[in-house]
Amino acid sequence: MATLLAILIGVLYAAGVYLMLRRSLFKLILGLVLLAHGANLLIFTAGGLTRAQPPIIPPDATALPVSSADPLTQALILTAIVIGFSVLAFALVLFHRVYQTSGSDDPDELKVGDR
Amino acid sequence: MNLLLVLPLVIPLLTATFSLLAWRRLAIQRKLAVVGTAALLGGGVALLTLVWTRGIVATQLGAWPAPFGITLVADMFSAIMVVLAGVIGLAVAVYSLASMDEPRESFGYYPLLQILLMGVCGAFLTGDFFNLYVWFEVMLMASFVLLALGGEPDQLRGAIKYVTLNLLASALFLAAVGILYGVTGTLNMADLARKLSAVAEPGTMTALAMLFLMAFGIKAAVFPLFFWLPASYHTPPVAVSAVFAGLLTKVGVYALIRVFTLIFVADAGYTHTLILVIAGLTMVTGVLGAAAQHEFRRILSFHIISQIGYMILGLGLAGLTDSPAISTLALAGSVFYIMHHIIVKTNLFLVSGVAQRLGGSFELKELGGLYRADPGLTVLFLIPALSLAGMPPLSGFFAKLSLVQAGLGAEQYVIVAVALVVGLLTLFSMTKIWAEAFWKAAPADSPRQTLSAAEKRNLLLPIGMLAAMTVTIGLAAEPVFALATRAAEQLTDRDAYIRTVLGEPQ
Amino acid sequence: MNSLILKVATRFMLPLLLLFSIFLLLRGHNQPGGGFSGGLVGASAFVLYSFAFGAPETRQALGVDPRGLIGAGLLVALGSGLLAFFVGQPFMTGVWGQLDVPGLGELHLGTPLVFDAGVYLVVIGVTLSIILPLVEE
Amino acid sequence: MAVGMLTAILSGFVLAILAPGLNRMVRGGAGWLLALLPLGLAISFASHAPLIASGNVFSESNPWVPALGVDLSFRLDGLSMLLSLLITGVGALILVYAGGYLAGHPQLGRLYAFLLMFMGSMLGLVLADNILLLFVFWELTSISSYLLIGFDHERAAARSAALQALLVTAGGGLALMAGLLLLGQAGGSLELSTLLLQADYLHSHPLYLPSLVLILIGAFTKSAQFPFHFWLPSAMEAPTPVSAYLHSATMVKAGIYLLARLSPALGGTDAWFLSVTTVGGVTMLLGAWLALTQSDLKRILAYSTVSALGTLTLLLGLGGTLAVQAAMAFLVGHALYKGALFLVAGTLDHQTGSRDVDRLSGLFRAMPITALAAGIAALSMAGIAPLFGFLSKELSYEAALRAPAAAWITAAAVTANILLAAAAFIVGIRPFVGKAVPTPKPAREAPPSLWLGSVVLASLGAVMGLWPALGTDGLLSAAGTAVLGETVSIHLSLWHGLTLALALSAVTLIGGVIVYVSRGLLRRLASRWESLGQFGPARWYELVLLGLNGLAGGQTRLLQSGYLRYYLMIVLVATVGLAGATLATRGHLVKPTDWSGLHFYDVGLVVLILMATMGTVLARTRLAAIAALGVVGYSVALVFVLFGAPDVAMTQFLIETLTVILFVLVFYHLPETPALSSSLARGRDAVIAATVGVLMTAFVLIATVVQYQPPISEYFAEHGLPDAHGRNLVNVILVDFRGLDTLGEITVLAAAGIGVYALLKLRVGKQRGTASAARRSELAGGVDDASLPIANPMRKEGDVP
Repeated sequence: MATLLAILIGVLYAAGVYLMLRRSLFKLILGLVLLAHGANLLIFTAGGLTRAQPPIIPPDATALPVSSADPLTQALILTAIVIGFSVLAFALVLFHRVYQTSGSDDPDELKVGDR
Repeated sequence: MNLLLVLPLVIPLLTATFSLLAWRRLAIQRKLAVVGTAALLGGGVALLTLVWTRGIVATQLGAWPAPFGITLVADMFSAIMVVLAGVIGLAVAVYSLASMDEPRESFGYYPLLQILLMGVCGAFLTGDFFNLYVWFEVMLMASFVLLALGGEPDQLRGAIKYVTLNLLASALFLAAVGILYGVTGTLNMADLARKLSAVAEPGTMTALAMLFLMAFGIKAAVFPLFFWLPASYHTPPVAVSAVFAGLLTKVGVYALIRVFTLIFVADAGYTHTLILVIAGLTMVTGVLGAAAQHEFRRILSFHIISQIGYMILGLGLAGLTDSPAISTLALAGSVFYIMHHIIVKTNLFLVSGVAQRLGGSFELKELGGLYRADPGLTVLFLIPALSLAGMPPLSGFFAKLSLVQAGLGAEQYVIVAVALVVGLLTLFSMTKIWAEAFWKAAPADSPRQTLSAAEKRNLLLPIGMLAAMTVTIGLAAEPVFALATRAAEQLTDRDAYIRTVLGEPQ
Repeated sequence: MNSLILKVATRFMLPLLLLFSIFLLLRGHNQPGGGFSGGLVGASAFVLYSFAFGAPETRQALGVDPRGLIGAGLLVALGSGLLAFFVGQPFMTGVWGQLDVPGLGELHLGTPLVFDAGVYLVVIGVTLSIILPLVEE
Repeated sequence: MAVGMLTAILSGFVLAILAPGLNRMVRGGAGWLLALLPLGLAISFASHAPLIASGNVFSESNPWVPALGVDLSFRLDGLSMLLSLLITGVGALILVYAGGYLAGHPQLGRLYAFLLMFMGSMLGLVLADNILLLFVFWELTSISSYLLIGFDHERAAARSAALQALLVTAGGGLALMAGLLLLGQAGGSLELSTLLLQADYLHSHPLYLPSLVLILIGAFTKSAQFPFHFWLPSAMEAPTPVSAYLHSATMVKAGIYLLARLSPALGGTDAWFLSVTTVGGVTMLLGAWLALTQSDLKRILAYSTVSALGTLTLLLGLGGTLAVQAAMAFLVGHALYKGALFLVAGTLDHQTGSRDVDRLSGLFRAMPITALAAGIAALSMAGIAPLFGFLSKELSYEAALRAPAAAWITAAAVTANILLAAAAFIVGIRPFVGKAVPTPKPAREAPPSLWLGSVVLASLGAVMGLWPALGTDGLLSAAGTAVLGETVSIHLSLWHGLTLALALSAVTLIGGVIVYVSRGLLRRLASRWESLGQFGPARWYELVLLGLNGLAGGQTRLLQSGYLRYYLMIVLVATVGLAGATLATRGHLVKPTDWSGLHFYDVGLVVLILMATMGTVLARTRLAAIAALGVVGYSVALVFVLFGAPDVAMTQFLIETLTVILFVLVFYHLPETPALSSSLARGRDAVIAATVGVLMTAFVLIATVVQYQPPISEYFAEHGLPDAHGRNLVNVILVDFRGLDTLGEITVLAAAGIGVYALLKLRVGKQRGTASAARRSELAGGVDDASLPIANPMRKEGDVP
């Protein structure tokens, strides 16, 4: 499964990058979201996959059974998800405002002002 | 001791929280901003003193032993950076009192500034890789908002590029951390350093190091990853530009130096050569970019890039010499350069704001006559400008001198030549601003404005303070360089860092 | 979105969802849940409400300013971390106490739970200060 | 020394800071007052001259930045003494002169300040024993020169001349810095007193040649040697006191000083001899020729100064006792007569309104004192006995005659001196004789402040020529000793007998008169060659600047193009290139092996995500894309469910829902936009995207296979319940083990919340309205739901109603 997920992560990154390179702010954001999914899955996969047993200590035990999933990667992903959401929300509204201001979805229209 | 390590995070967060709670009471927010940044500075100085006397200090948050919890570590380098964050925070907070417009103030400017400072300090102090990612995001999010705050079209255009490229950097960073954890099973930097030293064939890890190099390189605005910086830094209000210019890219540089002195050192011949090449290209492209500009803040923005090159030049040199003395000198040069640069560059942005107030524009074409009109501002510009160009006896001279000495010592003559020529071109850019904005007669139709006494105080006080620091760092370069040298010694002594964080190996 | 069904349903859903969110928060330390998911569920209750009744009504139902929630949440979270200093421990060290509740047995209460409550508040505050202005647009 | 050298130097800087204030307080007379400092210093130096002359050397040292080898160590020997006397003595005269020359100028105070700052720097330069300290002062003289040349700052010509001088000298300065550091590295010390003692060792060091070349570049730029000479005539944009002081008597001598100073360590090799004499000789001839082609008094003087500097360089290149003696004598003689002539030129300009030699004539009657000073100085410059200029020229002829390739060098020297003699007549004699012609301002004798300097300098030239034993001999001997590194004694005398040198002097004089008489012819000749100027170094400078601007502009247009997608593309290509190349060449690629344990629903889920991803990419409408994206998000959450991450899954579900809501809220109303990229661009982007994907896949595979150590999370499994009192370890980590992450994370959330709110509500500078109105509504209503029209109030005062 890890291999399959590795390929999936690659596809998510590729799709995200491809969308970011399009001449559309909307697609740019879509791309960012896909990148975020890719990154989350990447941490998840790289940290080691364990099927089924969540990292919750059963009522009758005092320590986590050995077969459980790695709680640390999950905590990291949770943090990354929430941070990603904050960033995404801001980016969405920013792009929205840019659209309102420039009346265009094309990032090429924003090139003035760089030099 | 625990307290001192935590204060640089707690103080800004507390200030930000109270400012949030005092959302509609601007008078309180303003006072809080000054008091909070002053306290941050005080805390930073106390921390620096502690590290100076006691060596590297660390605290395990939540009392969980490293590497399991999160460790905050302060060596001289981090402590110096925290102090600088305090200095810049305070200067910009005071400057904002007179320069920030009320709408922005009423929409969270002050709490965001504090959050930015918190993120910056967190990045300097953390000893944990994922935590570093979090602080990067804190800093980044605050900077996104500050950059776009006000929603002027220019700001929005700049913000899009800034946000997109920085998010790409974050995605790279996050992926790299994830992979690193997958491979090593740890996130603590000291633990990573120890585990990676035991790896026999470092090649794969070098490839991973490249991801970090790129992720931090984007934040540090090195060639060819700097585009977001000139696209955005001239768009927000000056106070925001100034704090960005002083601190943000330096966090990237800090991370590069930290990672490539502590963790990825096994393949230095390869990685540090690369860093050296990047340093040279960064210096050259940045300064050429500046030469093509005719707007005050854009010139300054491109110069940031160029000077980032100098900062990582020391890092590159340090890895390419067999002599510990030269390695230390090179890193000390980098640290000293960062100290010098943060103060000088922030100050120049602050000056640009006053020039804009007086002359009504940032365009050099539309400015003029400041030499005649305002001798005080003239001096306050000349000091940081000449320092930036590396003129003795100001801070920039000694910064450049140390790097050049290290470069000659390491027999990297090409990069030394580049550094020197770029220094000349920097001087060229500064004289451009000088000749146009100060010497040239003011254009006939330019609006002449004067400053009220309160504005004068709040605008010129921080500028004067920073200028005084520039002069002091130059004239009293020895004690300041001693700080940098101690920082460099600690950076080269990885074992001390690892021992402090993890304790003695059992 | 002016459907009557939505409005009626929402009126019922709001307290239920809020209760559920607090439940998630409280049990989070031992079962799936916690400040994030709790906060998100709580926020979605109000988001749903705003779809049905519009933003101003929602603000009224909320009773406090969302930004106030953010500030309060940060303060709670930070305060829970700072508490450790008073018992001479490093920042964010958990301080735990036991509470004997008749019928439930011993309850462990500690600053990490308070911290989670801070997270909960921030999440609600932020989500609402993002969504509500957008709903108004 | 009674007064420490450091104190002497610093006093200049301190007075510089005080000067503008002093000038405001003492209207008109500040120059006289300020001159007391350099005068006092000059007297103090002079009082030590006998000791120096008898072979003593003073030194003092204080640490400054020992970590970088920069120390405040100073050394006063014959050479430093000679220059210190020039700097302070001429400095005093110049301050007085400046007060008269720019009387009533609004920025006279700043001129004083810059002049004093320069004086301090120059003094430091010649007294420094530490070569980096020397460099510090070297740069400071460049900066002062820049500020002084641009004194008349509202004229573009002054600004560009200042910039030209700065770029050339500071550029040379950088070479000098590198050269000095290399020299220090080779010699193992940064103190001159140590370095000068190890000539043989240095000459055989591999770093000798590079450091020599770099140091020479520094010296040549500063002392206006070909091909860097062009900045000096341009620098005549400076007010005349500045030209006289910096660009004739002192600063341009810094390069000469450096050559002299370092000649015991660096001189005496073929490389030194060839490069220094050649450059000096060419400069000498070129300067002398160009001087004659000018009609502006100051430019004539400037080119003749270039020529004189060439002569000095030539002599130092020759080396040996005679040449060094000649150089020292010439250095002093030139400073005296050239300083005087510059001041005369300024006085003429000030009193008549013109400094064009063709428009000045017969002024003797109106300005007798100035005329007298001018005449004496001019005769000294022309090398006529018994003036000091004669002595120094005689010496240089002697030196030339004994040099290797004597014929060439002597011929060159005689030619240059003939031209210079003619130039001296043009400047110092021509304006005062003949018929008086009307000038832009009616000519009147100048006030004392404007003739004092020239009179003092000219008479010094006469006195020292007539009675060299008065102290000149001793001083020059001491200077020569310092330059040669071995004791020499110089005895100047007017009469050496009937020597070849005397004959050459006579030839020079006669030639000079002939050239003077036929100057019109020469000028016509020169004007025909004027077009050659466009191939000269001044043109190179322009071309370099133009090229630089072109390069800068082109590079910036290319890199900072403004197109976000190109930025992204460059960043991505750089990343993939660097990481990919490193991985391929240095790392170990991992083959996908782990296909075990696949369930059909795993595959199904992955295929679902893949299809939804493709759907997101290819969707034709916004809503379709958002829907597809939602599917991706929810299915990713399912992956988390499958692999034991209920908390992550739950959060992902909730966040995904919010994300979709946000997308719909933001984009629902916006019209669809067409796809804009060409198919070529799409193909290119697809390739880039694919390589990024492959790279990430490779890294993940590595991470799944390579495991150096067991992960730290085992610790949490054990300590979660007993020590952290929680069973849900993910939550325990979030709020306890790694609570700081979470604290940072909610801070990010908070910032995002404020940010979104501000973005939607705050529009500075968009709509017109009043800020106070906006603030009132904000205060009164206390609610955020009213969309606030907010203008852009630049000032915050007065907006509270």
